[in-house]
Formats: sequence, C-alpha cells, structure tokens
Amino acid sequence: MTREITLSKAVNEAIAEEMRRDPTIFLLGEDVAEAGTPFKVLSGLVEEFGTERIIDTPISEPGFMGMAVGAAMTGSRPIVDLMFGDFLYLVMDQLCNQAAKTHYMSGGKLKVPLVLRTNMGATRRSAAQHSQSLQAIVAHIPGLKVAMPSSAYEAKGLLKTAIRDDNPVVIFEDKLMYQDKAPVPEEEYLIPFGQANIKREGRDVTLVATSSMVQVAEEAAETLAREGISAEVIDPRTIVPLDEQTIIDSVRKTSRAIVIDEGHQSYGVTAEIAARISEKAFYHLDAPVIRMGAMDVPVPFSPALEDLTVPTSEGVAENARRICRGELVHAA
Amino acid sequence: MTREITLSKAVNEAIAEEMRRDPTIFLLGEDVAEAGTPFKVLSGLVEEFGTERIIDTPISEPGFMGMAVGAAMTGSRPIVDLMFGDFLYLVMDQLCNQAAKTHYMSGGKLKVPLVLRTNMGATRRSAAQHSQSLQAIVAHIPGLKVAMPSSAYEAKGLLKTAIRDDNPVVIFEDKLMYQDKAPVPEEEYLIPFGQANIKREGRDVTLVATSSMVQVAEEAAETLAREGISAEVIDPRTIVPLDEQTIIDSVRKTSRAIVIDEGHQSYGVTAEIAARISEKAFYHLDAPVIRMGAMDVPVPFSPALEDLTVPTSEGVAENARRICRGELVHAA
Amino acid sequence: MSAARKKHNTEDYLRMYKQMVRIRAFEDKANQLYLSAKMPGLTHMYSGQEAVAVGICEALTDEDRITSTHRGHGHCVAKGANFREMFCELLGKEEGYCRGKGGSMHIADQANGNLGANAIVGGSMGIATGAALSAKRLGKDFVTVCFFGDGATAQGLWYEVMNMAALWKLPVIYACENNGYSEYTKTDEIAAGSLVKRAEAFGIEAFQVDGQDVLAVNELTSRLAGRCRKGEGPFFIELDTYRYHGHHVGDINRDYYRTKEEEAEWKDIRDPITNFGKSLIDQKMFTAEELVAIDNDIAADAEAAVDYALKAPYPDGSEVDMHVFAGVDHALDYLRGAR
Amino acid sequence: MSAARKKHNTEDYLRMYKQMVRIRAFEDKANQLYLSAKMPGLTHMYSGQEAVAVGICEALTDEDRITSTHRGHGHCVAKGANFREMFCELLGKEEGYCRGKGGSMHIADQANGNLGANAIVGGSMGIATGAALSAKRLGKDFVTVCFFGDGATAQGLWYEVMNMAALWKLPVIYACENNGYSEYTKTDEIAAGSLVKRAEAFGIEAFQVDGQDVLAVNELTSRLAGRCRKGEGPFFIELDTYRYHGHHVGDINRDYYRTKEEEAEWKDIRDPITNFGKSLIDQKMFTAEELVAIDNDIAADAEAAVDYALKAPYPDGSEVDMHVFAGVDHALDYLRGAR
Ligand SMILES: Cc1ncc(C[n+]2csc(CCOP(=O)(O)OP(=O)(O)O)c2C)c(N)n1
Ligand SMILES: Cc1ncc(C[n+]2csc(CCOP(=O)(O)OP(=O)(O)O)c2C)c(N)n1
Ligand SMILES: [Mg+2]
Ligand SMILES: [Mg+2]
Repeated sequence: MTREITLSKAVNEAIAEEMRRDPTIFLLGEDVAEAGTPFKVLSGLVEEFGTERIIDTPISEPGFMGMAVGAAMTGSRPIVDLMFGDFLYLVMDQLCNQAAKTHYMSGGKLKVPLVLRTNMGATRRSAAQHSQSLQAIVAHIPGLKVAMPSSAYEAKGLLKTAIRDDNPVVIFEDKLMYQDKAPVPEEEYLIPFGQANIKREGRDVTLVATSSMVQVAEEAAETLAREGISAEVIDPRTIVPLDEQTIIDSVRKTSRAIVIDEGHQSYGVTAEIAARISEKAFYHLDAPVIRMGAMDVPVPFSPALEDLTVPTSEGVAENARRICRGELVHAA
Repeated sequence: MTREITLSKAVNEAIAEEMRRDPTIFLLGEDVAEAGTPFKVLSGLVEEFGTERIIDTPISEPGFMGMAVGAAMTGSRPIVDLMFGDFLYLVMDQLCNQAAKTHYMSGGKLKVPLVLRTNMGATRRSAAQHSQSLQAIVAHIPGLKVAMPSSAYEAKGLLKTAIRDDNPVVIFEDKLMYQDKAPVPEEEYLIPFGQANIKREGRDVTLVATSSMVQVAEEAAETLAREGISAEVIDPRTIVPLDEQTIIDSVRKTSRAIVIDEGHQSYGVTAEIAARISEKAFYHLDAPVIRMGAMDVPVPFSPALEDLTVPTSEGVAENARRICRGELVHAA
Repeated sequence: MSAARKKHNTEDYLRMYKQMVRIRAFEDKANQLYLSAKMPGLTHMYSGQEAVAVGICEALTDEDRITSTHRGHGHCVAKGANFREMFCELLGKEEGYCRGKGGSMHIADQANGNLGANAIVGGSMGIATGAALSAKRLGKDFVTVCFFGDGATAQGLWYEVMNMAALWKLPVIYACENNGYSEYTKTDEIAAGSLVKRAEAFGIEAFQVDGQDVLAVNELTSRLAGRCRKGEGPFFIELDTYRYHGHHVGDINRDYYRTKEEEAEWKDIRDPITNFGKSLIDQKMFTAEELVAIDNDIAADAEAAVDYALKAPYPDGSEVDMHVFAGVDHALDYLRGAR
Repeated sequence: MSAARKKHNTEDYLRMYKQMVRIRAFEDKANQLYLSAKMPGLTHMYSGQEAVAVGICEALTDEDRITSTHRGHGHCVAKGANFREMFCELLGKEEGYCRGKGGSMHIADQANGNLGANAIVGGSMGIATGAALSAKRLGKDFVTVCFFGDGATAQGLWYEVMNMAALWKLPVIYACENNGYSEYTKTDEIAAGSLVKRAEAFGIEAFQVDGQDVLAVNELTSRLAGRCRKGEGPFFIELDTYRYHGHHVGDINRDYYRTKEEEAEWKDIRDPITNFGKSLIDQKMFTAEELVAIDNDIAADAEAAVDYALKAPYPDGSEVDMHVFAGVDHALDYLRGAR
C-alpha cells in the first residue's frame, strides 16, 4: 500500500519505526521534544518515546555533537538534529576530527554509528547564515557517508538505512521540501546507499541532480520533452558513496551531461561529479559537462537577489537546449 | 639582491616587514610569542614587536578566531596563527559564517581584513588529526581568498599580499617545507592573487600542482624530460581566485593535464581544477584529465601506510607517461 | 526614584522614552508587515525588552560598539538607526542599511558602531571581544557591548572569550538579556547553575539588574562603561526581561511552553515603556498628553517609513555578486581569474 | 596515613605501585626510541603524572570508560593495556592496539574501556560526556572519566558539556591534570579566575587534590565514582601535578619557560613513585629490595616488549583503505560505487 505523505512525515515515520525497533536509538537537538523542531518535523515523537529518548539540548552544537560521538562509541545509536545546515561549521571538529576518524584511528576497534540530520536549501529569505547547502565540505572528509534525499520516499528509506549504518552518516533534508508530498509505501523499506535512481529515462542529455534539484531537473526534462529533447534524470541519492557507474553508463548513452546541486559551485559537488564524468565518459562526451551549482556568493536576503543565486528549471532547460544544439556552454 | 632563505624565514620576514609598515597589524595564536610557535616560524618577532602585538592566546581556537574578526572590523589587521590546519574545523563558524560573509551581509559597509595562517601536509607521522590538507573546504566558501605557497618565495610574496588585502585570506603553509630554502629577493615584492606561475614550460602534458605538490610535479617533469616527455608545470599560487586562463592556455597547448593536490581527492581541489579544464579545454584534450589527490582515507600513522596516501613524483611521472602514450588512465 | 537618578536631566529621559517607543513602534509595524505577507522571511520581535537596548545604548557614545543578535531591531534603533533604512532592509530594498543583503537577522546601522545582528546564536561574542581588543591595541577609547540571550550562554565560545577578556582586561561588557526562553524552551531547562557565577569564575565582575527598568540599566551601564575606559573591564550584566511576542513572528500558539497569564503579567505590570512613562508623569516632567503626542508622532514616522520602504526599489540584479570581496566589483568575474 | 587509607590491602597498594612504575618504564623506553630515531613522529611523555592516571584508573572497573589526551600513554597503561601492543602502536606496527593507524596520539586499549587518546586538545570532552549519557540511557552502570590538561580548560566545549552533564546528572568525572603548563606557556597566563569555580558555576561539585599522591587520588575517585553510580554525578577534580619531560620528546631546551630548579624540586621532593615506595617501606609492607626487584622486572618487560615491537611487521599496504568504514572492507572500492 502506498499513500502520499510529506517529506516531514516521512522523516518522522522513519525515526519512529527505527526507535520502536531498537531501544539504543535516541535523538538529541534543540527544541526537538515538545516543539518538535521549528519545522515541526519531529512532532509527536516525544509523546511516544519520552524525553529520555527525544532530548532537548541547550544551544550547544559542538557539545551535543561530541556527546553523540561518545554515545555512539558506547552502545547507543544517536540521531543528532542540527536545526540548520549552516550550523555544521560549529560541529565540524566533532564530526570530522572525531566521528569520521575514530573507526580508522582505532584500527577498526571503535564504531561510531550516528546520524546527523540537518538541512539545506536557499530561497527561504533567511539570508547568508540560514540558507547554505554545505554537503560538499562534508563529502570531502573520509569516514563520513552523505545522503541527499530528493523526496519523501528517499527521505524515509535513506534515513532508515542511515540509522542502521554502523558509521557516521550525514543526511541533508531540503528545508523547502518538508511539506512536499510523494507516494511512500506503508510497508517497511530501506534504500541502500550508493545506488543512484534513474528518475526518468532519456536519450539526449543526462541531468544529474541532487536533493530538490531533482525536481528542478524533472521540470526541465518535462519542458524539454515537449520540445523533442529527451533528458535522462539521475538522482545519486548518496554522494558518499557515489554510484559512479549509473551516472557514467547514462552519459555514455546520452553523450551530454549537466550536473545540478544547490551547494556553491566552486569546489562543490558539481565539480566532483563533473570531473568523474569527464574522466570516465571522456570518449563518449559530445560536449563539456555543464555544472550548475549555487552562485559563488553568500546567500543574499533580498528576494530580488536570492532567486538569482540558485539553479532553476528554466536555466537547466536552456543549458540542455544549447548543449543539444551543439553550442559550447561554459559554466557560469 | 637575492639570497636563499627557508620558507619559515620567509614567513617571518613577511610578517616583520608588514608589521613595521603598519601599526594596526597584530598577530595572535598559541605559543606564538616566546616559543615562536612549535615550528619556530615566528622566532624573534616578540622581541621586536612585544607581547602587545605578538599575542599568546589560550587554547581557544574559536575564541581567538572570532576575536580576530571583531578586531578586523574595527581598524585592526589581525593575523591569526592556527597551529595545525586540522584545527580549521574548530574555527569554521567564525571563519565561514562570520568573517567570510560580513562584508556581503553588511552590503559592503564592514570590512574584515584578516589573515588566517595555517598549515597542511602529511608524511610527518602525525596521524589523522595533525596531517590534513583542508584547502578544499575553505575554497568552497564565498568570501574567502585562499593562497597555497609552493616555496619560500611564494610564501613571502603571497603573505604580504594577504596582509594588505581587505578581505579574509586563508594561507596554507606546508609544514614539511618550513626548512626548505629558495631564492628570495632582499627587496620588497608582493605576489598578486590570481596569477598562476608557470614554473616550467613544456609541450606534452600540463601538471597543475599546489603547494608542495609543485616540487613533486617538478621532480616528475625532470624525470620525464630525460625520457623525452616535456611537461609544463603550473602553480596556481592561489586557488581562490584561480587563474583559470593560464591553466587553460597551457592545456590547450599540451592537450593533456594532471592535477595534483595534497587534499583528499574526492570533492577536493583536484575536482574543481579538473572540471574547469575539462570544460574549457574540452576540444583540446587528448585524454581525460588525471586527478591525483590524497587517498580518501584518514591519514594513517604508520609510515608503511602513510606514504601510500599522498601523490609522489614517481606516481605523477608514471601517469604522465601513460597519458602521453595514449593510455586512458582512471583516477585512483 | 533615587538621588542618583535625579541627576539625569529631562532631555536624557525624553530621549530614552522616545527610543523605547520607537522600538515598540518599529516592531508593531514589522509584525504587521509579516502578517500582511509583505515581509520576506521571518523576524524576531524585540517588544518587551526595550529598556535593555535603550538603557545600555544611551550610556554609550557613537564611537562605542555593540554586537547584536537575531533579535536585533531593538539594538539597531537604540544605537541610533533610522526607520527608513531599517524598513528598507527588512524588505530587502536597495536603500536598506545592508542594501537588502542582510535582512532582519543582519540589520545594522554600521556607521553608528553597530557591528551587526547575527543569525548564529552566540556568534558575535568573539566579534565583540575582538573589537575590545582592537580598542586596547589601537589606543582607542571605545567600549564594546555584546548583547546576547540567555540561550546563547550555552555556547562554548562565550567562555573562551570571557577568559581572554579577563586575562587582558578588555573594555567589553557582556550583556545577557535573560528573557526566560530560548526558542520554545525555558531557561531553567537548559542552564545549570548560575549565569552570574559563570562569569565570576573567570574573575569577571558580574551584575544582575531589572531589565525592565531603563534607568537602572542605564546607570549601571554608564558606570561600567566608564570603568571599562579606565581599564577596569570586562564586565557581565544579566538583565531580566521578557519578550512579548513568540520566538519569531510565526510563533503564534505558545501555550505549550508558556502561559497566557505569565505573558499578561509582564505586559500589564512590568512594561518598561508604560512604567517609565508613568514615572515621568509622576515626576511632572511630562504630561500624559505630551507623551501621547510623542507616541503618535513616532507611530506616524514609522508609518511613513514603511510606506517609503514598500515603494523603494529592490537592488538591481547586478548587485548579486557585488560586496563579496572588498575592493572587487563583481566576484564572479574575479573568481574566474579576471584581474 | 589515615585510617581510611589503611583499609586498602597490600595487593591494591602493590598494583598501584606497579602500575606507576610500568608507566615510568614505558615512557623511558619511548623516549629512548625517539632519541635513537627508531620511533616515527613525536610523542608527549607522561612521566611525573603517574599518580593521577593510576590513582584514578585503579578506582574504576574494566567496564568504566575513560577518554584520554595527546599525553595518553599513562592513561592507557593505567587502564590495563599491555606493553607489547602499546609499543607496536607507537612504532606503527600491525599488532598495535590500532593496527598502527593511530600511533602515540591515538593509542588506546579499547577493550578495557579506553575510548581513545585524542590529538585535539579538549576534543574528548564531548565523547566522555556522551559515554556517560549512553550509560544513563541504556541503564548501564559504568562511569566515565574524562582526562584533560589545564590548557584544555580554555576550550569552550568543556562548558557546553558540563552544562548538559549537570542538567542531566550524568555519571562523568572531569579530571583536569594541572601540570602548570600548556605547551610552553604557564597556566596562569592562559587561565583567568579559578578552574574549580568554573565547574561550580554549573552546579557541579568540584575538588582539588594532590595529583602526586596516588592514594589521595584513588580515594577521592572511588568515592566520586560510587556517587556517580548512584546518580549523584557529575564531578570535577583538579589534580596538581607536573610533567618531567618537555611538552613533547623534542622539547629539550626549556629554560625560556621554566627553570631547572622548578623541575628538580618536583622530581626530588614530589615524585609520586618514590614517595609511595617510601611509604610502603615505612609501613613495612615491602622492603626496599622487593621494590627494586619489581622495578627491574618491569624494566625487563618493557625492554622485551620494545624488542618485540621493533621486530614486528608493519601492516600490509592493503590495510591503508581498510577501517575507513565499519562493514566495508576497502573504502576505495566502496567509494567508487562497488556494492
Ligand atoms: C548556533 C545556533 N543554534 C541555534 C540557532 C536557532 N535559534 C535561533 S534563536 C534561538 C534561541 C536563542 O535564545 P536566546 O539566546 O535566549 O535569545 P532570544 O531568542 O530569547 O532572544 C535558537 C536556538 C541559531 N540561530 N544559531
Ligand atoms: C585544538 C588544539 N589546539 C592546539 C593543539 C596543540 N597542542 C597540543 S598539546 C597542547 C597543550 C595542552 O596543554 P594541556 O591541556 O595543559 O595538556 P598538557 O600538554 O600539559 O598535558 C597544545 C596547545 C592541539 N593539539 N589541539
Ligand atoms: Mg532568551
Ligand atoms: Mg598542562
């Protein structure tokens, strides 16, 4: 049975189901209990699991992130709720120097099974410190897995997999998608890491897109289809590990690729994916891979400016047209 | 007049010269005064400038980084000494949420002229938390400039430019090069940002290398020359801004490129540079761009393992041979 | 009213009264803008805490610096900002203090020593302390006040910078606006021990004051700012206060974390503006009518500024990559290597 | 010697003595390995601080956890580690506790509850507090001791986790080894106010104890560990101690930051091993000869372990990408998308 639920609800269900299954799981973060987070994603959990397992913390991101690491090393499976992805900077030491490296530094003796749930996404008029999409900097650090759900379906399946994983996993939810609905089975399911999803098949150009950019790519594909251009849309679902093969196979077929991600473009996710495509589909490419990341500026508050900084479906469609017409398109 | 001095001495001279010139400059960090840092890079400065300008701090990286931001906003030009690049994770919020964004968020009203000097580089047998090369994560954040000196000459010229810049600049010194000597003019000079240096001209393959990897590339080029392969070695010197043109022009000439950087390979500096080359020299490339970053593992302590994780001149030479022979080489 | 208080002259009192009313008027308009969907994003109202910002800022010179918070409109007004540029900023217009790039959470009248509101809780504690270090190093006379909430005391950064401020005797005043809540959580649930003792443990002189009493706040701050200038800083002040609205404008149903009675009590009995107004009338400095006239003038000013801001133009799209770097016109050209 | 102390039986005393001697012997060998260029990298010697690690760890069970520091060999030995695996780790050999991947700064006998040495000063404060939260949540009986130096008290993280530990009454003991220096800087120059008061400000009971007196340390820790198990934690202990060597093995010329006289005084008058040995002899529990025999046995053990480790093999190159992820054999295959 499948029903339509919001991404928010999907996250909530994933956590509830896993917490019912495994008593070692607990969740901690700011205003997660009675308030259920500012986005109300966790509403109802404290009623079921109590304040012992849904734990309101002080505003101490480095502190509770570090505590999650220690808890994970000693038999618990903590889920950390980081209210905004922009606060990742505050927990980097505990995440990247401690959580990510402990298993390796201990020669495999200590495990750190924790999930860091946080968000990303601009255009909420929240300005430069509440709008960043920082997946690239986390993906760069060996020892961390990184998931980027693109709908309620992925949000639930990936989060459940993350919770069962014996390693630190960072999962980025697009905060603008919390109210978006998608079909989600009633039955339990998990989505394995490292398996890209071909959202739409196509022949002429491959659109590799992460998180909410999958919607942007699908919209573009829809537009393009009406014009006779057949776009394949691929959602990697996890960027660490990255399912290179599915992407490369697609580009070998279409000979053209556009990579879309909402993180800043330079030194970002689009660079890695574009570089791998350029390398491994080199002899199949008819044109340079086009990268579309967020503009390399801090996110501005003014709506008049903010909307200019993120990739749009019109932008994707236009780039696709040009690349298919054989025009060389340089990344912005 | 040019003499040979160590990179350490070059840094020391740059700071001393600038501090003499501009009384608003001060330096702060751990054990920077009497001890002159564990690497002794700053020896003698406190004797000349006193503890009012060479300031020993407690072990409070977020704290003194934040203070540097505030000082920079109010007429001072602080230089922050971050003892190990691995501690960047601790200062990310102050660096990336505050320093990097203040000028933009204030609509250009507030300036943050500060320099964050730190280091990078493995193979010192210092294990996973004292060996990282984290330039990629800083380069991803709009509002920061990032310099990577490859010798004493660059270290001095780039640092002086950084100190005079009105923006936050992060400069990565390779800690293994502190005792390496290079010719440095007695006369004052500055090296502008965004101007790559063609260290060696060549026809067959372009080696783009950062920091100590420039030496690695030059060694490889030397070996290759003996075998009749002519390698061009390019040192971008700053990765933000990146002198794309010099790199692209070179690759258009040689048709082949290898990018070498000591940061982790995935989602790292090599991805950005390779992606830009693949895009903008697309029609000139005879083979995929080869990326050589540090292995995607935390840096292991054991010498038997650590040496396997970083690019070597033999590795570069071998890749160059294969690419020049027309073999397709996939990144490791 | 104590003898010390009497030393204040009528002009000072009037300015304090006006500034508090201006903050309240600003917030009322901002709230309306939100409710009528004319304001982009969210915002955090300062109403109820006016005596803190005004009491403190009226003890400072234009050269003195402050750092502000996500709840920053009050500090901005109190440090001397104009309504027009503020409303323009709130609406993302070109004439805003930050050319529309900052919005509510980064609003600041930089020219008057406001080093910025900050959307990272506690994020400005380093900045404020660094400004104080700068003053000391450059031989400047200015004092810096670091505003933050009770919730922000959970950030480790505070302890790091208090330690350095104490070691180096920096001219900084840490002003904790304890409004009893951080978001939807009571302070008691997230703060162990005593805030005042936390500062004292670093050898910092610490004070508690009624944050609804503008004169008490002002006197204490004047004294401490003076001592800072003599090298006797740093100081800590905990100010008991209350926010009338929700955590942000969208936080309407608050029953699950605080009672209507509690809200009513603060508003009815402890309102800083009403009480100060009453005392001015009691002392026969002003008549009730005079104060009403003042209130009305200010309301009209606010109204006019809103109208102006609503009509003001947005920044041109070309501004999007301006101001990324000082000295660089357009960042995108620069980042591509254009020299 | 107090009545309470007499309750300890000879066996306990002997084990404490031995463990202190084992630490000293380990460090002497490690230092020699460095001086003879047989050890990769640098290391931080624990010599002089033995009574802290041993006094504390002897009050703990194998199930109890500790977190350690860059100066972690002493904690590792005291929590029950073997010389062989430790020297193998120090030399980057496959048989090391961390298969050579950690080295001196990450050495830990994980099976005995050591959650790792840490090269980030203060970096383990969150981990220790989280382990205590885990114990409480899972209904386990274990206590966690967080070792750190005086310098580490400047890290904001400590205040964040103390706050949570106090709010939630977690079974954690913060043990600050105050050896008077962080690197080349005196504690007075980097710590304002009082460390004990800093903990007390969070409502945490705090103690100061002579870190050179193994019995005093042991008794206090036993008592506090017991109280932690009853839900009366957290606690803070400041232990006054001294490191005999430089900050690390390469820090030979120390005159510019501390005097030879100061070093001599601690070594001659306050050495934890000498003094404890003397008291054992005074109490006629052991003869001087017996203790010398013990010392010699331990020295021989250390020597043998070093010989073993020097000959032991390095990990195979194929291990380089193992242990990046639990459940993944080789990370590089995995990262390329192999399933
Ligand atoms: C580092 C960080 N963590 C969390 C938040 C989300 N947040 C915004 S305001 C707030 C509560 C702040 O409480 P307090 O400091 O008491 O200020 P108040 O809102 O009461 O004025 C929180 C948790 C944030 N902006 N920054
Ligand atoms: C976050 C961080 N900052 C700085 C350092 C460099 N460092 C290593 S040990 C040390 C001094 C630590 O002093 P203390 O905590 O007193 O421990 P001790 O060395 O005296 O045992 C410093 C600054 C580090 N390893 N980590
Ligand atoms: Mg509050
Ligand atoms: Mg110490």
